[in-house]
Amino acid sequence: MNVLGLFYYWVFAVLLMVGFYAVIAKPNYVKKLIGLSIFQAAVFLLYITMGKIEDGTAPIFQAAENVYSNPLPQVLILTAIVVGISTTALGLGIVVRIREEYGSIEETDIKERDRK
Amino acid sequence: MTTIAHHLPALQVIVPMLTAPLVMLLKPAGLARAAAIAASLFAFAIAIAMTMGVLDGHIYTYRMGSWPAPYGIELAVDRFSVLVLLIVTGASSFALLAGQRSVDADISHDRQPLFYSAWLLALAGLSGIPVSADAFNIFVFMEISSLASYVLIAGGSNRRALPAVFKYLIMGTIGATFYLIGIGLIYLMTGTLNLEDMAQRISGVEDVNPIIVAAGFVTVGLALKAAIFPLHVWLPNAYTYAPNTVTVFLAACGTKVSIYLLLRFDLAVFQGNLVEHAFHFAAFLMPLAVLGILVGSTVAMFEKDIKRLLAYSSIAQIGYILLGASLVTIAGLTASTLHIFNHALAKGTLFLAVACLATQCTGYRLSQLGGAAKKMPWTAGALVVSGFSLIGIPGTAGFISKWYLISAAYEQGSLGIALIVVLVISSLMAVVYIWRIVESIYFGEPTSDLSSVREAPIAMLVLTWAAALLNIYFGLVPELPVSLSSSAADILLGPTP
Amino acid sequence: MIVLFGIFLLTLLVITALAIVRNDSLYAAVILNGIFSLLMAASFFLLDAADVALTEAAIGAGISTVLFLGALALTGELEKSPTKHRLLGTAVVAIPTLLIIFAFFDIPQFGASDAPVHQHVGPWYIEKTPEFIDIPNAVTAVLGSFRGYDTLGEVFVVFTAGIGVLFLLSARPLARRNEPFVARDPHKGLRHYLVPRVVGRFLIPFIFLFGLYVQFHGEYGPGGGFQAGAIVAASLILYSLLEGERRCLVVIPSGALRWLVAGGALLYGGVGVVGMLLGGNFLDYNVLASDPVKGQQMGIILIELGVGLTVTGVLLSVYHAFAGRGKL
Amino acid sequence: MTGADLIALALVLPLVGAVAIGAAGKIGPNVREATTLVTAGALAWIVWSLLPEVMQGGRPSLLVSELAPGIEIAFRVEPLGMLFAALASSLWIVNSIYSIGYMRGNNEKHQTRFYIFFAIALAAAVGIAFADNLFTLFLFYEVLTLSTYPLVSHKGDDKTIRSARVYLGVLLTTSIGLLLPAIIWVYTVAGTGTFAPGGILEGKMAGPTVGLLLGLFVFGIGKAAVMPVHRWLPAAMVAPTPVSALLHAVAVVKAGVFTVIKVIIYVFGVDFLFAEPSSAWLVYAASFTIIAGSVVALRQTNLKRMLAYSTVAQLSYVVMATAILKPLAEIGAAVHMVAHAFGKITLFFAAGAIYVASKKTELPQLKGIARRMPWTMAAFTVGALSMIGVPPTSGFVSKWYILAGAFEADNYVVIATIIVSTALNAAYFLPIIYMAWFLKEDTPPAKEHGEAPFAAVLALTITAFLTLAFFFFNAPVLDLERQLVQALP
Repeated sequence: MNVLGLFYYWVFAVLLMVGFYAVIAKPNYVKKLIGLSIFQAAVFLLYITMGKIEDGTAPIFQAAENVYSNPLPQVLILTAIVVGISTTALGLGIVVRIREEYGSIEETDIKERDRK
Repeated sequence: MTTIAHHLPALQVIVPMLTAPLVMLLKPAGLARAAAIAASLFAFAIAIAMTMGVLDGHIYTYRMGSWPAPYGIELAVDRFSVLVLLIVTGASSFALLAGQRSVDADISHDRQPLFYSAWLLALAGLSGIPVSADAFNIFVFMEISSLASYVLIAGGSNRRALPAVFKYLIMGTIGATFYLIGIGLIYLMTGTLNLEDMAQRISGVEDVNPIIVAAGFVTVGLALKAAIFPLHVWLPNAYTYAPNTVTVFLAACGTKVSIYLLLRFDLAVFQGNLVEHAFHFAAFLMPLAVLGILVGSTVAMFEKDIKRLLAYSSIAQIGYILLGASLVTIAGLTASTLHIFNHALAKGTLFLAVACLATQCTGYRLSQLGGAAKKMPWTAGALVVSGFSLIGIPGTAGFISKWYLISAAYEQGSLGIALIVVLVISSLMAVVYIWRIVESIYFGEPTSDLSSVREAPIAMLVLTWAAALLNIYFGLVPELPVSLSSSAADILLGPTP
Repeated sequence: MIVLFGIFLLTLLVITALAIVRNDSLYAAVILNGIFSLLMAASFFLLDAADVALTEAAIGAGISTVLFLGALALTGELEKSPTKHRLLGTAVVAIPTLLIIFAFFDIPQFGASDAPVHQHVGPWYIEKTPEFIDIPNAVTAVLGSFRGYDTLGEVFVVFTAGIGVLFLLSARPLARRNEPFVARDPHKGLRHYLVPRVVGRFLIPFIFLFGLYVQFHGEYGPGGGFQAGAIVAASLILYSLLEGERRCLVVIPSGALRWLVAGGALLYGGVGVVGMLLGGNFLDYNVLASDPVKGQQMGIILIELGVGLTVTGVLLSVYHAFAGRGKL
Repeated sequence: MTGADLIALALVLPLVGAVAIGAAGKIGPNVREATTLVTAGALAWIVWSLLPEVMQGGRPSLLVSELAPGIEIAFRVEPLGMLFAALASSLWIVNSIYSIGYMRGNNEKHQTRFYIFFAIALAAAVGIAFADNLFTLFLFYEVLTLSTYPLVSHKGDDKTIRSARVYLGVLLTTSIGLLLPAIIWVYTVAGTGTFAPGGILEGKMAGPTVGLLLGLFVFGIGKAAVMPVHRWLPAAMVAPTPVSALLHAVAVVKAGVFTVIKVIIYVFGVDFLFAEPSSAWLVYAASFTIIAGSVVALRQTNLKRMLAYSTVAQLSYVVMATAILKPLAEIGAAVHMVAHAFGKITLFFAAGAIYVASKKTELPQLKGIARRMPWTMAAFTVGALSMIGVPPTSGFVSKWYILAGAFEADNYVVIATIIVSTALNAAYFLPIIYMAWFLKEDTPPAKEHGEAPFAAVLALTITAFLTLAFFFFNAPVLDLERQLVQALP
């Protein structure tokens, strides 16, 4: 169990890194947004991992006495997922408008076109 | 039966928030605008009512859904919160009341209900942060305010607003996510999200790695949102290309709320619990503050576009706020929170005056504003007064905070002297960049025909001057902000050992 | 067994993420992103987070993919410029990652029942939900009532995004302010393809029904307004894809969508205000009925409905905003 | 009316006047100028009516608001401030009469704006005079700087703007960069900034830091024009002459030296400073400025610039006298403020009159001008003699006291400086007088001219008369300022 636990946390760190890298280094706006969603998804994993309890079940009460995992991180992440998709949707809206005005969604092109 | 006064903290947020969906449905645009103004003024009135309450020694707490903290979400309003609330609701009301011309110029009538709806959401989000006492709830409201701000900025008529807002969106989301990671790590170690509960529980686990890392993540994430140098790169373009009214609103309070949060976390939650936290905090922020002051002022001195010039000046002014905070003394924090208030006042007024200029002038370059003062003497006058306040000329609000800042620095001995030198140099730089504006509008050669230029609409002028006079009023009678900010400093540093 | 499966899923996650970043076809990246979300959902499920898993699947894999594809249709599908700032990017990324790894040295053991999160606040919810609210799903109880204010905020985040996209995409491009709009042919759908049409028509009512089930079953099992909203919206989007956008707009015209968006948010807020008027605090459901527990249940049903309406409305509006935009 | 009411009235009246002038400007120039004169007269009357109380040892005071614990906007009339306020407000009347002649005779633009800012500047001067603490003083000090900027940049052409930029740049840089930190330093160390006879710093600091703080003050008060922060004064000469006359011979520069005296007497305390060796440099700095200013004045060919450098030198007389730190010298410093004011305003009035009548600005052009403008040049002569310190002019009185103080302190540097500078003063003023009265014009002027407009001549005659009268009737001033010294132990 411990191995798996460590694995969850390490994967969180790796995904965070991959997503963050894409946001910073990729000049394509859509790619940046995808990177951002990976970046956020990594954080979701962190929260959900910490809410898990050994031999627990989902916090939905059943007849038998059970050990339930912590519902609070799950609630927080439900909210965070929705916040994430909202940001993505708005970001995509902006990207579409940028494409209409500039004819490109590459950061490099846009910087060049603004310099003129 | 509970009284209205009991509900004030909740009403502060839900009045603008629940008006937003209504505004979206309203047609024509005038009606939407009127509803937005009404909601904003109502929120302003609530902020004033709570200010009077806290000045009487009251501390507002409110349990959402009647659940006890830390299980439910608690709202808490103290003297520091009301200071920020006053800025947020006041800036929104002034900007909305003055903004009709500017909004009409940038946004067509059929889109205005959406715009005003987003405005109210930004207002609700920005006021939701200072009233909340729950770390995750703050995140949610931070996102409401951020998303709404992106929408507002994207309303600018220049296409460059779009890449600017995209950059802001990316950096803002990174900042918020960092904050979320930090909160997660703290939650992992303490099991709570309520700020007060958190502060108590951290003291049991203060020296473990996750908490130290969490302090770092929260600080950096909020620093991104607050445009602290060198994480400020989103700010200049966002302020420059946003519609003028939006710039007035956001320049006055957008970053202030994040700074508020930064101080709350670093001083009220971590301070006193983490080993040598004050030292780390100061060592991290002070160099950034000094660099921000110097770099922001330098760029502003050479900038040709008036809005961008003022935006870079904001970066320098944010540096002042941080510099005071990084001293981690009562005097320093008083100066810092006082400057939050005074800078909001000065910068808001400056951008209001710019909005007035923009109703008549062809562009925002200093050269394009040449000679505008001849045709628009009142606008120019307000610009000068608020410029004085930004420089810190005595008799204006800006001077008071500068006075406190220098006094606070004197207490620091030789390090303080170095800081005073920085403050003095940057004040002189402020003289230079403000004077470039003054000279160009008073003595500059007009680049285009000025015969059709008239004074800005009377409603805008009245509000701009009201704001300008507030700069003077709080320069001569600064009792209110000073008493709020000195007790804010007490709150932040806790009972002095 | 579960350990192995978990490790397998996580490894796949990392591989998918790397593939997304390295791929320069944006379509492929978007589809991979959908797969990434599904894997993530499965991982959540393993971690006892059924509600989150359902949400991640519906929103991450479903709606998000649709939105990305909708946007890509308007922006082009290939990444042109090479990656820049490789070194800078790596350096900037390395710092927080190292910090996080540093943090791992002191964290409580995974799943340990004596971890702080299982000592404070969390157990209270498990313990008190039957007493105060009496519904089986503790997540719904926390979401709807104990932290109902967060959820209200969340609805308004969605609402903000919705009006934001509407606002952005109602702007006329500056370059062609004076030209008429070239909208895509609104009648065109997949109607002349027989197989998708038949299968799709068959599926849509079931998806819709499933959405309603998720909506109203949220107190007993995984689900609730967000998931339901996403599923209902998905069924309508599918309808629009098959039958053409115009027909979909006949079913729910854009004016009605606006009412849906605003109405859901207002319903939620309204429940809170009613609580206030009846003498409680904002979002206090105890006062809604004579029996506090009944009041809680009623409140949760109402606010979940509000959530569902707004989410459906916003997602459909955003979809139509993208779909109705002429390609440039 | 009580003293507090009078103080409030003295501060508000010029501001009300400014608004009234703005309104009257819409009606017509006569009404506007009548408003100015009425305001000036009323202000002088108010200020003078404070005098009896102060003469009897009263100290009327007024607390406006407390900004923070210990930081107040407050006023208190003491002998030195009384003198300064009376001087500035009285000369404003004369100067207004002169301005009418000058501005009309020159057909200047924006005359309404000119009168408005003049009134504001006067309000600021009164505020400086009556300030009870460093904070209030600084407040009005900056208002004075800013309100005179539009006056200096009045013409609005490129050259004027460049000079006005120097003016504002130097004054703001020194005040924000040096004076403000000095003031806040005092507040931090002493816990207060309220002026007190005998100073507030004794026992709170010692050693070289005292000298440093004194330096921050002396150079921070750019208006006192101690070299090297004197550059704004010649730059300000681009302003119309009435501005140079009242502001740069009386109100602004006197506000500078006034502040220096005030800080030395009421913040440091004369005895404390005298006992502190690190403050000795001030005498040398002032002496240097006197000699150097005079030498530079000697080399000028432009009349107004020469007068400006002469002002630089004369201001340092006041600073030097103060720095002797002996009672007689302090009286000398105060008296010199008055004496120099009468003489220098006369000289500027004369220079302006010459410009209005003949458009001449350079010294060599002045040959034989006395035959065309005898009244003007007679007044000029009186003013010049006062600068040199020849009896029976006001300049003699103050020099006498300063010398007496220097002997009391056995300060031979001061004595030598006074002798040398008197010689230099004679060297640059006497040739002009000689030239004007005894040489013939090289070429007849393009346009025949006589005296300047009547209002201008009237004004300069009055001030010349005052210069002479002060030699004989200086007892009230001396009485008043002895209180200053009596306050010292």
